[in-house]
Amino acid sequence: MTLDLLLVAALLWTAVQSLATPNLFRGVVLFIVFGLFMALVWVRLHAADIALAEAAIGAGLTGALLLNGVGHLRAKQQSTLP
Amino acid sequence: MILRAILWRGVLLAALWCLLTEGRVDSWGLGVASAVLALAASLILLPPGSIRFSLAGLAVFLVYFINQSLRAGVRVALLALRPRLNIHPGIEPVSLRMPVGVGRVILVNTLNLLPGTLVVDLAANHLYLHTLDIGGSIEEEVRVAELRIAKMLGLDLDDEP
Amino acid sequence: MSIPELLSASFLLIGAAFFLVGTIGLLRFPDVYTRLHALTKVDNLGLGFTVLGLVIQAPDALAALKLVLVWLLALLASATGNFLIIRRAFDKGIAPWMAQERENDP
Amino acid sequence: MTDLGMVLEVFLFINLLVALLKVTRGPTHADRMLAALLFGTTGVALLLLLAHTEGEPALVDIALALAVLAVIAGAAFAQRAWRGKWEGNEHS
Repeated sequence: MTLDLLLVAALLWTAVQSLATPNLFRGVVLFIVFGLFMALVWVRLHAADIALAEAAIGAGLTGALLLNGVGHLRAKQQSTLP
Repeated sequence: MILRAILWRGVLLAALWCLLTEGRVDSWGLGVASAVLALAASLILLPPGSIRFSLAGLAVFLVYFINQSLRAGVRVALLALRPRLNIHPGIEPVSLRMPVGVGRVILVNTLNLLPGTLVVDLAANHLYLHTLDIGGSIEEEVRVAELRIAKMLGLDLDDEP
Repeated sequence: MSIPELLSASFLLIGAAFFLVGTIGLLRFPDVYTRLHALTKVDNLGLGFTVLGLVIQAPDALAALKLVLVWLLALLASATGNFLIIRRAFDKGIAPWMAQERENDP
Repeated sequence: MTDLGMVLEVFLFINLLVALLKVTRGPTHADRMLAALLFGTTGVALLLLLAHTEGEPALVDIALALAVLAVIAGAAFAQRAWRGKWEGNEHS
Protein backbone atom coordinates (compact mmCIF):
# COMPACT_ATOMS: atom_id res chain seq x y z
CA MET A 1 0.00 0.00 0.00
CA THR A 2 2.70 2.47 1.04
CA LEU A 3 4.75 1.37 -1.94
CA ASP A 4 1.84 1.97 -4.32
CA LEU A 5 1.20 5.48 -3.04
CA LEU A 6 4.88 6.43 -3.24
CA LEU A 7 5.03 4.92 -6.71
CA VAL A 8 2.08 6.95 -8.00
CA ALA A 9 3.48 10.15 -6.54
CA ALA A 10 6.90 9.51 -8.10
CA LEU A 11 5.37 8.60 -11.45
CA LEU A 12 3.29 11.78 -11.65
CA TRP A 13 6.15 13.96 -10.45
CA THR A 14 8.67 12.62 -12.99
CA ALA A 15 6.08 12.88 -15.77
CA VAL A 16 5.33 16.54 -15.02
CA GLN A 17 8.99 17.39 -14.49
CA SER A 18 10.23 15.74 -17.66
CA LEU A 19 7.68 17.69 -19.70
CA ALA A 20 8.04 21.00 -17.88
CA THR A 21 11.81 21.33 -17.58
CA PRO A 22 13.49 23.82 -19.93
CA ASN A 23 16.69 21.75 -19.86
CA LEU A 24 16.50 19.19 -22.65
CA PHE A 25 18.99 16.76 -21.14
CA ARG A 26 17.31 16.83 -17.75
CA GLY A 27 14.03 16.06 -19.46
CA VAL A 28 15.51 13.02 -21.21
CA VAL A 29 17.03 11.56 -18.04
CA LEU A 30 13.77 12.12 -16.18
CA PHE A 31 12.00 10.34 -19.00
CA ILE A 32 14.29 7.31 -18.52
CA VAL A 33 13.53 7.38 -14.81
CA PHE A 34 9.82 7.67 -15.64
CA GLY A 35 10.15 4.50 -17.73
CA LEU A 36 11.51 2.62 -14.73
CA PHE A 37 8.69 3.83 -12.49
CA MET A 38 6.15 2.91 -15.17
CA ALA A 39 7.60 -0.61 -15.34
CA LEU A 40 7.25 -0.89 -11.55
CA VAL A 41 3.62 0.27 -11.80
CA TRP A 42 2.89 -2.48 -14.33
CA VAL A 43 4.51 -4.95 -11.96
CA ARG A 44 2.22 -3.82 -9.16
CA LEU A 45 -0.76 -4.21 -11.49
CA HIS A 46 0.29 -7.85 -12.09
CA ALA A 47 1.05 -7.22 -15.75
CA ALA A 48 4.55 -8.71 -15.89
CA ASP A 49 4.67 -8.90 -19.69
CA ILE A 50 3.88 -5.21 -20.18
CA ALA A 51 6.39 -4.39 -17.47
CA LEU A 52 9.05 -6.31 -19.40
CA ALA A 53 8.24 -4.37 -22.58
CA GLU A 54 8.28 -1.07 -20.69
CA ALA A 55 11.61 -1.83 -19.03
CA ALA A 56 13.20 -2.85 -22.33
CA ILE A 57 11.71 -0.19 -24.60
CA GLY A 58 10.92 2.71 -22.27
CA ALA A 59 13.89 2.68 -19.94
CA GLY A 60 16.42 1.14 -22.34
CA LEU A 61 15.95 1.74 -26.05
CA THR A 62 13.90 4.95 -26.14
CA GLY A 63 16.24 6.45 -23.60
CA ALA A 64 19.23 5.62 -25.78
CA LEU A 65 17.54 7.04 -28.89
CA LEU A 66 16.57 10.25 -27.11
CA LEU A 67 20.11 10.67 -25.78
CA ASN A 68 21.37 10.18 -29.31
CA GLY A 69 18.94 12.88 -30.42
CA VAL A 70 20.19 15.28 -27.78
CA GLY A 71 23.72 14.68 -29.02
CA HIS A 72 22.75 15.47 -32.62
CA LEU A 73 20.90 18.62 -31.59
CA ARG A 74 23.87 19.83 -29.63
CA ALA A 75 26.28 19.17 -32.48
CA LYS A 76 23.99 21.10 -34.81
CA GLN A 77 23.67 24.03 -32.40
CA GLN A 78 27.43 24.25 -32.07
CA SER A 79 27.94 24.28 -35.82
CA THR A 80 25.33 26.98 -36.55
CA LEU A 81 26.08 29.25 -33.61
CA PRO A 82 29.40 31.13 -33.79
CA MET B 1 41.14 -26.22 -32.34
CA ILE B 2 38.28 -24.29 -33.88
CA LEU B 3 35.91 -27.25 -33.53
CA ARG B 4 36.79 -27.53 -29.87
CA ALA B 5 36.03 -23.84 -29.34
CA ILE B 6 32.70 -24.14 -31.16
CA LEU B 7 31.75 -27.16 -29.07
CA TRP B 8 32.65 -25.54 -25.75
CA ARG B 9 30.98 -22.25 -26.50
CA GLY B 10 27.90 -23.99 -27.90
CA VAL B 11 27.49 -26.02 -24.73
CA LEU B 12 27.94 -22.89 -22.61
CA LEU B 13 25.37 -20.92 -24.58
CA ALA B 14 22.87 -23.78 -24.49
CA ALA B 15 23.32 -24.00 -20.73
CA LEU B 16 22.75 -20.25 -20.52
CA TRP B 17 19.48 -20.55 -22.44
CA CYS B 18 18.43 -23.42 -20.21
CA LEU B 19 19.11 -21.19 -17.20
CA LEU B 20 17.19 -18.24 -18.65
CA THR B 21 14.10 -20.32 -19.36
CA GLU B 22 14.51 -22.23 -16.08
CA GLY B 23 14.55 -25.58 -17.86
CA ARG B 24 11.37 -25.24 -19.88
CA VAL B 25 11.44 -27.20 -23.15
CA ASP B 26 8.74 -25.44 -25.19
CA SER B 27 11.01 -22.59 -26.31
CA TRP B 28 14.01 -24.53 -27.56
CA GLY B 29 13.43 -23.55 -31.21
CA LEU B 30 14.08 -19.92 -30.38
CA GLY B 31 16.81 -21.01 -27.99
CA VAL B 32 18.78 -22.88 -30.64
CA ALA B 33 18.43 -19.97 -33.08
CA SER B 34 19.71 -17.43 -30.57
CA ALA B 35 22.48 -19.73 -29.39
CA VAL B 36 23.71 -20.10 -33.00
CA LEU B 37 23.62 -16.32 -33.51
CA ALA B 38 25.45 -15.75 -30.23
CA LEU B 39 28.02 -18.38 -31.19
CA ALA B 40 28.65 -16.64 -34.54
CA ALA B 41 29.02 -13.29 -32.78
CA SER B 42 31.42 -14.73 -30.22
CA LEU B 43 33.57 -16.34 -32.94
CA ILE B 44 33.80 -13.04 -34.83
CA LEU B 45 34.45 -10.84 -31.79
CA LEU B 46 36.76 -13.23 -29.96
CA PRO B 47 38.48 -15.62 -32.37
CA PRO B 48 39.45 -18.93 -30.76
CA GLY B 49 43.06 -19.66 -30.00
CA SER B 50 43.98 -16.35 -28.40
CA ILE B 51 43.35 -17.59 -24.87
CA ARG B 52 43.72 -20.86 -22.99
CA PHE B 53 40.99 -20.75 -20.41
CA SER B 54 41.81 -22.47 -17.11
CA LEU B 55 39.08 -23.61 -14.73
CA ALA B 56 41.42 -23.69 -11.73
CA GLY B 57 42.46 -20.15 -12.63
CA LEU B 58 38.82 -19.15 -12.73
CA ALA B 59 38.22 -20.55 -9.24
CA VAL B 60 41.22 -18.70 -7.83
CA PHE B 61 40.13 -15.54 -9.57
CA LEU B 62 36.57 -15.78 -8.28
CA VAL B 63 37.66 -16.20 -4.67
CA TYR B 64 40.05 -13.27 -5.04
CA PHE B 65 37.38 -11.17 -6.75
CA ILE B 66 34.64 -11.76 -4.19
CA ASN B 67 37.03 -11.17 -1.32
CA GLN B 68 38.29 -7.93 -2.85
CA SER B 69 34.89 -6.58 -3.78
CA LEU B 70 33.68 -7.17 -0.22
CA ARG B 71 36.67 -5.19 1.02
CA ALA B 72 35.97 -2.49 -1.55
CA GLY B 73 32.35 -2.12 -0.58
CA VAL B 74 33.01 -1.99 3.14
CA ARG B 75 35.84 0.48 2.70
CA VAL B 76 33.90 2.91 0.56
CA ALA B 77 30.89 2.50 2.83
CA LEU B 78 32.97 3.45 5.88
CA LEU B 79 34.37 6.46 4.04
CA ALA B 80 30.90 7.60 3.07
CA LEU B 81 29.61 7.29 6.61
CA ARG B 82 32.36 9.24 8.33
CA PRO B 83 31.02 12.44 9.84
CA ARG B 84 33.83 14.50 8.33
CA LEU B 85 34.64 13.48 4.80
CA ASN B 86 38.31 12.49 4.92
CA ILE B 87 39.39 11.49 1.44
CA HIS B 88 42.36 12.48 -0.71
CA PRO B 89 41.34 11.59 -4.22
CA GLY B 90 43.52 11.98 -7.27
CA ILE B 91 44.53 10.44 -10.58
CA GLU B 92 47.66 8.30 -10.89
CA PRO B 93 49.20 6.58 -13.91
CA VAL B 94 50.08 2.90 -13.47
CA SER B 95 52.03 0.87 -16.02
CA LEU B 96 50.35 -2.11 -17.60
CA ARG B 97 51.74 -5.51 -18.54
CA MET B 98 48.52 -7.08 -19.79
CA PRO B 99 48.50 -7.50 -23.58
CA VAL B 100 45.73 -5.84 -25.62
CA GLY B 101 42.55 -7.89 -25.88
CA VAL B 102 40.07 -9.66 -23.63
CA GLY B 103 42.50 -9.66 -20.74
CA ARG B 104 42.52 -5.88 -20.66
CA VAL B 105 38.76 -5.65 -20.77
CA ILE B 106 38.46 -8.00 -17.81
CA LEU B 107 41.26 -6.18 -15.99
CA VAL B 108 39.56 -2.80 -16.35
CA ASN B 109 36.23 -4.16 -15.19
CA THR B 110 37.86 -5.89 -12.24
CA LEU B 111 39.82 -2.83 -11.17
CA ASN B 112 36.63 -0.80 -11.25
CA LEU B 113 35.24 -3.10 -8.59
CA LEU B 114 38.39 -3.32 -6.46
CA PRO B 115 39.02 -1.22 -3.36
CA GLY B 116 39.92 2.37 -4.04
CA THR B 117 40.55 2.22 -7.77
CA LEU B 118 38.60 3.44 -10.74
CA VAL B 119 40.02 3.32 -14.25
CA VAL B 120 39.57 6.67 -15.97
CA ASP B 121 41.59 6.09 -19.13
CA LEU B 122 43.50 3.43 -20.96
CA ALA B 123 46.61 4.27 -22.98
CA ALA B 124 49.00 2.07 -25.00
CA ASN B 125 50.84 0.67 -22.02
CA HIS B 126 49.47 2.31 -18.96
CA LEU B 127 46.28 2.99 -17.09
CA TYR B 128 45.07 6.15 -15.45
CA LEU B 129 43.49 5.27 -12.13
CA HIS B 130 41.41 7.49 -9.93
CA THR B 131 41.90 6.61 -6.28
CA LEU B 132 40.22 7.75 -3.09
CA ASP B 133 43.51 7.87 -1.20
CA ILE B 134 46.43 8.99 -3.26
CA GLY B 135 49.83 7.49 -2.47
CA GLY B 136 48.52 4.08 -1.40
CA SER B 137 49.67 0.69 -2.64
CA ILE B 138 47.75 0.84 -5.90
CA GLU B 139 50.51 -0.42 -8.14
CA GLU B 140 50.78 -3.67 -6.16
CA GLU B 141 47.05 -4.25 -6.32
CA VAL B 142 47.08 -3.80 -10.07
CA ARG B 143 49.96 -6.30 -10.32
CA VAL B 144 48.04 -8.90 -8.31
CA ALA B 145 44.86 -8.46 -10.35
CA GLU B 146 46.87 -8.68 -13.58
CA LEU B 147 48.51 -11.90 -12.48
CA ARG B 148 45.26 -13.58 -11.47
CA ILE B 149 43.53 -12.69 -14.73
CA ALA B 150 46.52 -13.76 -16.83
CA LYS B 151 46.53 -17.14 -15.05
CA MET B 152 42.82 -17.58 -15.65
CA LEU B 153 43.10 -16.83 -19.36
CA GLY B 154 46.47 -18.52 -19.92
CA LEU B 155 48.01 -15.27 -21.17
CA ASP B 156 51.65 -14.25 -20.98
CA LEU B 157 52.29 -10.90 -19.42
CA ASP B 158 54.68 -8.53 -21.17
CA ASP B 159 58.11 -7.96 -19.70
CA GLU B 160 58.70 -5.73 -16.74
CA PRO B 161 58.02 -2.15 -17.80
CA MET C 1 11.87 -18.65 12.24
CA SER C 2 14.18 -21.37 10.98
CA ILE C 3 17.89 -20.88 10.54
CA PRO C 4 17.87 -20.48 6.73
CA GLU C 5 15.11 -17.91 7.00
CA LEU C 6 17.04 -16.00 9.63
CA LEU C 7 20.16 -16.11 7.48
CA SER C 8 18.25 -14.94 4.44
CA ALA C 9 16.62 -12.10 6.36
CA SER C 10 19.97 -10.89 7.65
CA PHE C 11 21.50 -10.96 4.16
CA LEU C 12 18.57 -8.97 2.83
CA LEU C 13 19.00 -6.43 5.61
CA ILE C 14 22.73 -6.11 4.95
CA GLY C 15 21.97 -5.61 1.27
CA ALA C 16 19.48 -2.84 2.02
CA ALA C 17 22.02 -1.19 4.34
CA PHE C 18 24.59 -1.13 1.52
CA PHE C 19 22.07 0.47 -0.79
CA LEU C 20 21.44 3.16 1.80
CA VAL C 21 25.16 3.82 2.15
CA GLY C 22 25.51 3.98 -1.63
CA THR C 23 22.85 6.65 -1.79
CA ILE C 24 24.48 8.58 1.06
CA GLY C 25 27.78 8.39 -0.81
CA LEU C 26 26.13 9.65 -3.97
CA LEU C 27 24.86 12.70 -2.11
CA ARG C 28 27.95 13.38 0.01
CA PHE C 29 30.95 12.76 -2.23
CA PRO C 30 32.32 15.90 -3.87
CA ASP C 31 32.79 15.08 -7.57
CA VAL C 32 31.88 12.72 -10.39
CA TYR C 33 34.83 10.39 -9.84
CA THR C 34 34.36 9.89 -6.12
CA ARG C 35 30.61 9.46 -6.53
CA LEU C 36 31.32 6.70 -8.99
CA HIS C 37 33.40 4.91 -6.35
CA ALA C 38 30.31 4.87 -4.16
CA LEU C 39 28.09 3.67 -6.98
CA THR C 40 30.10 0.87 -8.52
CA LYS C 41 31.33 -0.69 -5.32
CA VAL C 42 28.71 -0.24 -2.67
CA ASP C 43 25.65 -0.75 -4.82
CA ASN C 44 26.89 -3.91 -6.45
CA LEU C 45 27.61 -5.31 -3.03
CA GLY C 46 24.09 -4.35 -1.93
CA LEU C 47 22.66 -6.19 -4.91
CA GLY C 48 24.97 -9.12 -4.18
CA PHE C 49 23.70 -9.48 -0.62
CA THR C 50 20.10 -9.13 -1.76
CA VAL C 51 20.65 -11.91 -4.30
CA LEU C 52 22.35 -14.05 -1.66
CA GLY C 53 19.41 -13.60 0.68
CA LEU C 54 16.96 -14.58 -2.04
CA VAL C 55 19.05 -17.52 -3.28
CA ILE C 56 18.71 -19.16 0.14
CA GLN C 57 14.93 -19.12 -0.26
CA ALA C 58 14.84 -20.02 -3.97
CA PRO C 59 12.46 -22.89 -4.82
CA ASP C 60 15.00 -24.86 -6.90
CA ALA C 61 18.59 -24.82 -8.08
CA LEU C 62 17.83 -23.37 -11.52
CA ALA C 63 15.97 -20.41 -10.04
CA ALA C 64 18.88 -19.83 -7.67
CA LEU C 65 21.42 -19.95 -10.51
CA LYS C 66 19.31 -17.51 -12.47
CA LEU C 67 19.38 -15.03 -9.59
CA VAL C 68 23.17 -15.30 -9.52
CA LEU C 69 23.22 -14.73 -13.28
CA VAL C 70 21.24 -11.52 -12.79
CA TRP C 71 23.84 -10.36 -10.30
CA LEU C 72 26.75 -11.19 -12.61
CA LEU C 73 25.13 -9.39 -15.54
CA ALA C 74 24.34 -6.35 -13.39
CA LEU C 75 27.97 -6.34 -12.21
CA LEU C 76 29.32 -6.49 -15.75
CA ALA C 77 26.78 -3.94 -16.93
CA SER C 78 27.53 -1.36 -14.27
CA ALA C 79 31.30 -1.81 -14.56
CA THR C 80 31.15 -1.29 -18.34
CA GLY C 81 28.69 1.58 -18.30
CA ASN C 82 30.53 3.41 -15.57
CA PHE C 83 33.87 3.00 -17.32
CA LEU C 84 32.43 4.53 -20.49
CA ILE C 85 31.04 7.52 -18.60
CA ILE C 86 34.12 8.10 -16.49
CA ARG C 87 36.44 7.90 -19.49
CA ARG C 88 34.33 10.52 -21.23
CA ALA C 89 34.44 12.74 -18.15
CA PHE C 90 38.25 12.44 -18.09
CA ASP C 91 38.39 13.11 -21.84
CA LYS C 92 36.41 16.27 -21.38
CA GLY C 93 38.97 17.41 -18.85
CA ILE C 94 36.83 17.52 -15.73
CA ALA C 95 39.39 17.98 -12.96
CA PRO C 96 39.13 15.65 -9.97
CA TRP C 97 38.31 17.22 -6.64
CA MET C 98 41.36 17.56 -4.38
CA ALA C 99 41.46 17.57 -0.60
CA GLN C 100 43.65 20.69 -0.49
CA GLU C 101 41.07 22.86 -2.21
CA ARG C 102 38.75 22.25 0.66
CA GLU C 103 41.29 23.26 3.28
CA ASN C 104 42.10 26.55 1.54
CA ASP C 105 38.50 27.40 0.98
CA PRO C 106 36.32 26.30 3.87
CA MET D 1 9.18 -13.28 6.01
CA THR D 2 7.19 -11.61 3.25
CA ASP D 3 6.61 -8.78 5.74
CA LEU D 4 10.32 -8.07 5.85
CA GLY D 5 10.39 -8.22 2.07
CA MET D 6 7.67 -5.60 1.85
CA VAL D 7 9.38 -3.30 4.34
CA LEU D 8 12.61 -3.59 2.37
CA GLU D 9 10.78 -2.82 -0.86
CA VAL D 10 9.49 0.45 0.57
CA PHE D 11 12.96 1.17 1.94
CA LEU D 12 14.65 0.62 -1.42
CA PHE D 13 12.01 2.75 -3.10
CA ILE D 14 12.69 5.61 -0.72
CA ASN D 15 16.35 5.19 -1.65
CA LEU D 16 15.33 5.64 -5.26
CA LEU D 17 13.47 8.83 -4.42
CA VAL D 18 16.56 10.26 -2.71
CA ALA D 19 18.64 9.45 -5.79
CA LEU D 20 15.96 11.22 -7.82
CA LEU D 21 17.06 14.39 -6.05
CA LYS D 22 20.49 13.97 -7.63
CA VAL D 23 18.90 13.51 -11.04
CA THR D 24 17.01 16.78 -10.75
CA ARG D 25 19.77 18.76 -9.05
CA GLY D 26 22.76 17.74 -11.17
CA PRO D 27 25.01 19.74 -11.25
CA THR D 28 26.76 18.10 -14.23
CA HIS D 29 25.16 15.91 -16.85
CA ALA D 30 27.26 12.98 -15.67
CA ASP D 31 25.74 13.30 -12.19
CA ARG D 32 22.26 13.04 -13.60
CA MET D 33 23.15 10.07 -15.73
CA LEU D 34 24.95 8.26 -12.92
CA ALA D 35 22.00 8.72 -10.63
CA ALA D 36 19.82 7.25 -13.37
CA LEU D 37 22.18 4.26 -13.58
CA LEU D 38 21.97 3.86 -9.81
CA PHE D 39 18.26 3.63 -10.41
CA GLY D 40 19.06 0.63 -12.56
CA THR D 41 20.90 -1.29 -9.82
CA THR D 42 18.42 -0.42 -7.10
CA GLY D 43 15.57 -1.17 -9.49
CA VAL D 44 17.00 -4.63 -10.14
CA ALA D 45 17.15 -5.34 -6.41
CA LEU D 46 13.61 -4.03 -5.98
CA LEU D 47 12.30 -6.24 -8.79
CA LEU D 48 14.03 -9.31 -7.37
CA LEU D 49 12.44 -8.65 -3.98
CA LEU D 50 9.05 -8.15 -5.61
CA ALA D 51 9.47 -11.43 -7.50
CA HIS D 52 9.95 -13.09 -4.13
CA THR D 53 7.17 -11.44 -2.14
CA GLU D 54 4.57 -11.61 -4.90
CA GLY D 55 5.57 -15.11 -5.96
CA GLU D 56 5.97 -14.14 -9.63
CA PRO D 57 9.19 -15.59 -11.05
CA ALA D 58 8.58 -13.66 -14.30
CA LEU D 59 9.78 -10.51 -12.52
CA VAL D 60 13.31 -11.94 -12.49
CA ASP D 61 13.29 -11.66 -16.28
CA ILE D 62 12.37 -7.99 -16.03
CA ALA D 63 15.24 -7.44 -13.63
CA LEU D 64 17.56 -9.11 -16.13
CA ALA D 65 16.34 -6.91 -18.99
CA LEU D 66 16.71 -3.79 -16.87
CA ALA D 67 20.26 -4.67 -15.85
CA VAL D 68 21.38 -5.26 -19.42
CA LEU D 69 19.58 -2.35 -21.05
CA ALA D 70 20.86 0.17 -18.52
CA VAL D 71 24.24 -0.19 -20.25
CA ILE D 72 22.75 0.80 -23.59
CA ALA D 73 21.49 4.05 -22.13
CA GLY D 74 24.83 4.61 -20.38
CA ALA D 75 26.77 3.95 -23.58
CA ALA D 76 24.48 6.18 -25.64
CA PHE D 77 25.07 8.92 -23.10
CA ALA D 78 28.84 8.58 -23.12
CA GLN D 79 29.25 8.13 -26.88
CA ARG D 80 26.56 10.41 -28.27
CA ALA D 81 24.99 12.87 -25.90
CA TRP D 82 27.95 14.11 -23.92
CA ARG D 83 30.61 15.24 -26.33
CA GLY D 84 32.73 18.31 -26.75
CA LYS D 85 34.96 20.08 -24.28
CA TRP D 86 34.02 20.75 -20.69
CA GLU D 87 33.11 24.42 -20.18
CA GLY D 88 32.46 24.38 -16.46
CA ASN D 89 28.81 25.12 -16.94
CA GLU D 90 26.32 22.94 -18.69
CA HIS D 91 23.31 25.22 -18.22
CA SER D 92 21.99 23.07 -15.44
